[in-house]
Amino acid sequence: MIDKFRAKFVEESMDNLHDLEEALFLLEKDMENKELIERIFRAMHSLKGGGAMFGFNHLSDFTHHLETIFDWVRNGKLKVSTDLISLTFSAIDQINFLLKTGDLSKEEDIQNQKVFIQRIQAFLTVTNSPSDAASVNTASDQEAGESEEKSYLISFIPQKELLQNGTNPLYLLDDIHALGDALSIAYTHKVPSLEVLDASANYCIWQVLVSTAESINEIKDVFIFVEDECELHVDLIAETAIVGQPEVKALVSKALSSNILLTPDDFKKGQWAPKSQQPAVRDEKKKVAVKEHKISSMRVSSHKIDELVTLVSELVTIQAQLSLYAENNEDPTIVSLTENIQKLSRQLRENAFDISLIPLQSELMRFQRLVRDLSKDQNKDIDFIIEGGDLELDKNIIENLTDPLLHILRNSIDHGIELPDERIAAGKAPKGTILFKAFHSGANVIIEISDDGKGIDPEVILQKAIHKGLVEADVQLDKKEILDLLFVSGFSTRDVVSDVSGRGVGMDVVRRKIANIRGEVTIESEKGKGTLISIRLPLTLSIIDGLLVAVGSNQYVIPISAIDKIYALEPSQLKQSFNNVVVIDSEQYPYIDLRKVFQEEEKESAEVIQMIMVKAEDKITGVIVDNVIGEYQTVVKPLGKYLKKQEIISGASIMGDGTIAMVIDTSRLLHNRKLKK
Amino acid sequence: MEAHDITLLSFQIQEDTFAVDALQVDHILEVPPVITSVPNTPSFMKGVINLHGNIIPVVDMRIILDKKDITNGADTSIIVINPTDQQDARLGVLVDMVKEVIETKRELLKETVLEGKKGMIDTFEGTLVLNDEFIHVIDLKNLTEVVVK
Amino acid sequence: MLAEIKKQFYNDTLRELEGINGKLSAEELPVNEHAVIAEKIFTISHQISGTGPMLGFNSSSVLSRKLEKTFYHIRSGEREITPQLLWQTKRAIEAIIKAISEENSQKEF
Amino acid sequence: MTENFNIDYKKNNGELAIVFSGQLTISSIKKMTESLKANIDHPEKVLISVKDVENLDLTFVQLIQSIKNSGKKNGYEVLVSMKLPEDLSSLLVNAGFGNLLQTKEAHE
Repeated sequence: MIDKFRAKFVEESMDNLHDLEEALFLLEKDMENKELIERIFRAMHSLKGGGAMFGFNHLSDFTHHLETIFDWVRNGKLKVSTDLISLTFSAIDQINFLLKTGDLSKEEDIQNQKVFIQRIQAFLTVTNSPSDAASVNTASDQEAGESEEKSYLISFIPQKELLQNGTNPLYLLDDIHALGDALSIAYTHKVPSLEVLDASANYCIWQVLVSTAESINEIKDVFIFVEDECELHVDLIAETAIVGQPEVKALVSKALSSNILLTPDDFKKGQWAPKSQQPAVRDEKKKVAVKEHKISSMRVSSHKIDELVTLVSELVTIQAQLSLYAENNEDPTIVSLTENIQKLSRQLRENAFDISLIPLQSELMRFQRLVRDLSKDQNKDIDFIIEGGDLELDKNIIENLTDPLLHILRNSIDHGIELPDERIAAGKAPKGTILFKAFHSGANVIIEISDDGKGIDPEVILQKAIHKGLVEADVQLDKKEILDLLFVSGFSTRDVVSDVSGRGVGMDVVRRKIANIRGEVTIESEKGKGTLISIRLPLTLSIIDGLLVAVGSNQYVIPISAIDKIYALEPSQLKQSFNNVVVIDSEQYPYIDLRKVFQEEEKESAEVIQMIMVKAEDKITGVIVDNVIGEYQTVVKPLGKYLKKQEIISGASIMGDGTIAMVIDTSRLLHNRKLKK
Repeated sequence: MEAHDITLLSFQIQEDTFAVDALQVDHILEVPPVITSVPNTPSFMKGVINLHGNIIPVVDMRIILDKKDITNGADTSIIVINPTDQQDARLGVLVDMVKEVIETKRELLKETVLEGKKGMIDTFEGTLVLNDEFIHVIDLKNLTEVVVK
Repeated sequence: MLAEIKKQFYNDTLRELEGINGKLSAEELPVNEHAVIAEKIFTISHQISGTGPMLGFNSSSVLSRKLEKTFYHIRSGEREITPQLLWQTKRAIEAIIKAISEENSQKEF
Repeated sequence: MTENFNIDYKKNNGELAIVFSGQLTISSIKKMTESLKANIDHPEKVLISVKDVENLDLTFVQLIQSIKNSGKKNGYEVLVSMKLPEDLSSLLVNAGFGNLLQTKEAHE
């Protein structure tokens, strides 16, 4: 049971961390923003509290120190600095670690945390002169108490029946005074004369001014058991403690003598908090928005969504079987029913896939974080612009996309954007720009990462490739082909693998990972001007429009998105070909015979040869199949872990009649062919 | 309830009897008319089948155990095992005949001493002697490792 | 017979209420006890508002209905326990104790 | 049944002195009200003093206020002096009835 709560706590805290990071980013741009500071303080506060409650003692201890820091900040004892923001960023990493690990057991971890806490504490001492460091704490606490106080006007208008059933309103008013400095105004003008007095009825109305650090809810809770018997308003009237100030006293006595209740507006003109109304109103609105948000969306485990998508996929498969049966039986009732089911299942499918889409936004924070940290480390000044962050993608795609994207960004910062001096010397603005852009393009999503850095010199790449023996010294390559060499396994533009982008992953891995999610990467670059890396992705992984073809005794699906054209060739055209290159419409195309790739027996002379022109990595290659059966929209199923090594096949589809067709990964197919050559 | 009770599913491969942990068996299937072959795979990988909309690879246990003269008969079956309880870890194992479910105790398993080569299988969990018959209990972890290799 | 049941109800309820009141009087109730006490308060207030009117405890049942409602929301997670809420709960329970005692003695006369 | 509150009336030249003590709460407020209705009979001045109080609640505060309001209506002055234990007087101040206590200071 408690484990369940713990898990929930961790999950929610992870969300909070996300929020926290966002707030930090914003704070970095606007270091005086009180609202953000408060948000960060609150986040630390709830991590501390929750941590203690759910047995994350080290987390609780750790966040306690951060909470103190931000308590100082919000009370003006400490100024937000870049250092402080950096420290907090790394603290977020530590919190993340603590949430994942729970309490630390390794001596090393415990030591690390100790050191970290000392770093945090250093902030509290460095900024204050050492002589009064000891007294600072208590003094600041006191001041903190005062400055975080806000003032409220409580209007408590009970019904006559209030006093029945044992309620004693005097206690409630007394309880308000326990929250902070308070001043009660009792309006007794409604008490009738003795002759008509109903002695056990309530005739009084109260207004209470209170300056307290407690929340509005805490105040409302005082009246929780009388809420049915009264009208209650609690309004924020000032961001500071105002009870006791002469202006307030004047207002109160005026109200008492006139028997006219005070309104929040009466306090607007006060000198104590000229701007207090604005934030208060905004706060309320925000709360409302949050509440609405809670109702309009809910958290569902990704497991359940996977399950839903699987079930829907199965339904689509079964529905295809049904359609086949209906076609064969020619029963009009069944045919029309089948059509309806087909319509419904298509809608259901679209719906289910829509649910499994999540906005790219969820990962962007990590990117921002990376750009920020790296540019700081390398003394580079970079403007990171994100466009289209609200674009939605299949969650499996997003999961697999993060690492490659991080790597590309690292490259941009590490190798692309120059130091400010270099940029000025090159006639550019000292501040570099990295643009992250995501947008739809047909059934695909395109993500582009471009920078205005120094670009890639094709000559350097070529020399490097020759040096490494990746290409022949006398090879003739155009610029595009040279840039493509970056994706060849084992290529790196720097001899010393930097700490930054050289974390074991090169562009070859990027391309492979993107290919795993049926995406494609291309690179363009202009020396001295910048680099553009473009990633083309399918919208979803689990369904594709495919061309069903036969090779040997098996059926295969080739994704339509990869197909350029289909040709029916005379066998003689192939006979004239040389080195697996065929000439069609006076263009030369390399080609692959799937029979050979799949080690099927040589086919006896066919009358026509079906050649499917497949494009991958901007090249077109012919693929020879036995037969083209037709277009199908199919659900792609994984082959499971035992067939992982089967690179050319990316999955399988179940056809309407229950048979299985294998889905060909065209970019792998072409890639493998290149290697063999 | 005693902790050492085990349940085994025994099956026949030619003259030998083997068994697997019954708790890791998902289904027992007749051999479907078509097992879709997957190109460029080892000979023991018979292909994939469609089990309730999921793709399950099927291996021929007889080839893995290096048997000769393999024929499919009316009793040939596929035992679908799921050693890790994950969807993508299910594996169909083609055997000559499924025999019975045996309730026994782990203590009764003896160290397997097999004369001659047993194909690609390196280790067995043990051997149970039941009515003068040797039942070799297959180590599914080892089996899946062989298949992934 | 009814008097007997009433007496039983009064004694049980009072003991229960005073037990809770004692807990709530503690300087600060540990957070991990919140769920337990919330459950207790809900149960007892549910009992009073359900059985009370039948046995003539009218005033106390009105009060306990408020507690019941509030703690129903707390149990279902719609409302949080705050120190102030516990404090007002204590006030309410004291009022119930007072009311139920008065109602009990009234009937004896 | 003995009452747990006490009200004393003393008339002196149209000046009515009323002394309250004991349990001045809702449970006996009706009886107090009846008693007052019967005993306040066109006085020129009413002096209320409250002392030896065991307990006091809003109903009593309202009762005092009601006498004051009656006075306004019927043309007699009402002066109140209260001698309360500290917890009760702070309760009254916190509930906004400090004026009832202040009258006492002004008066004495």
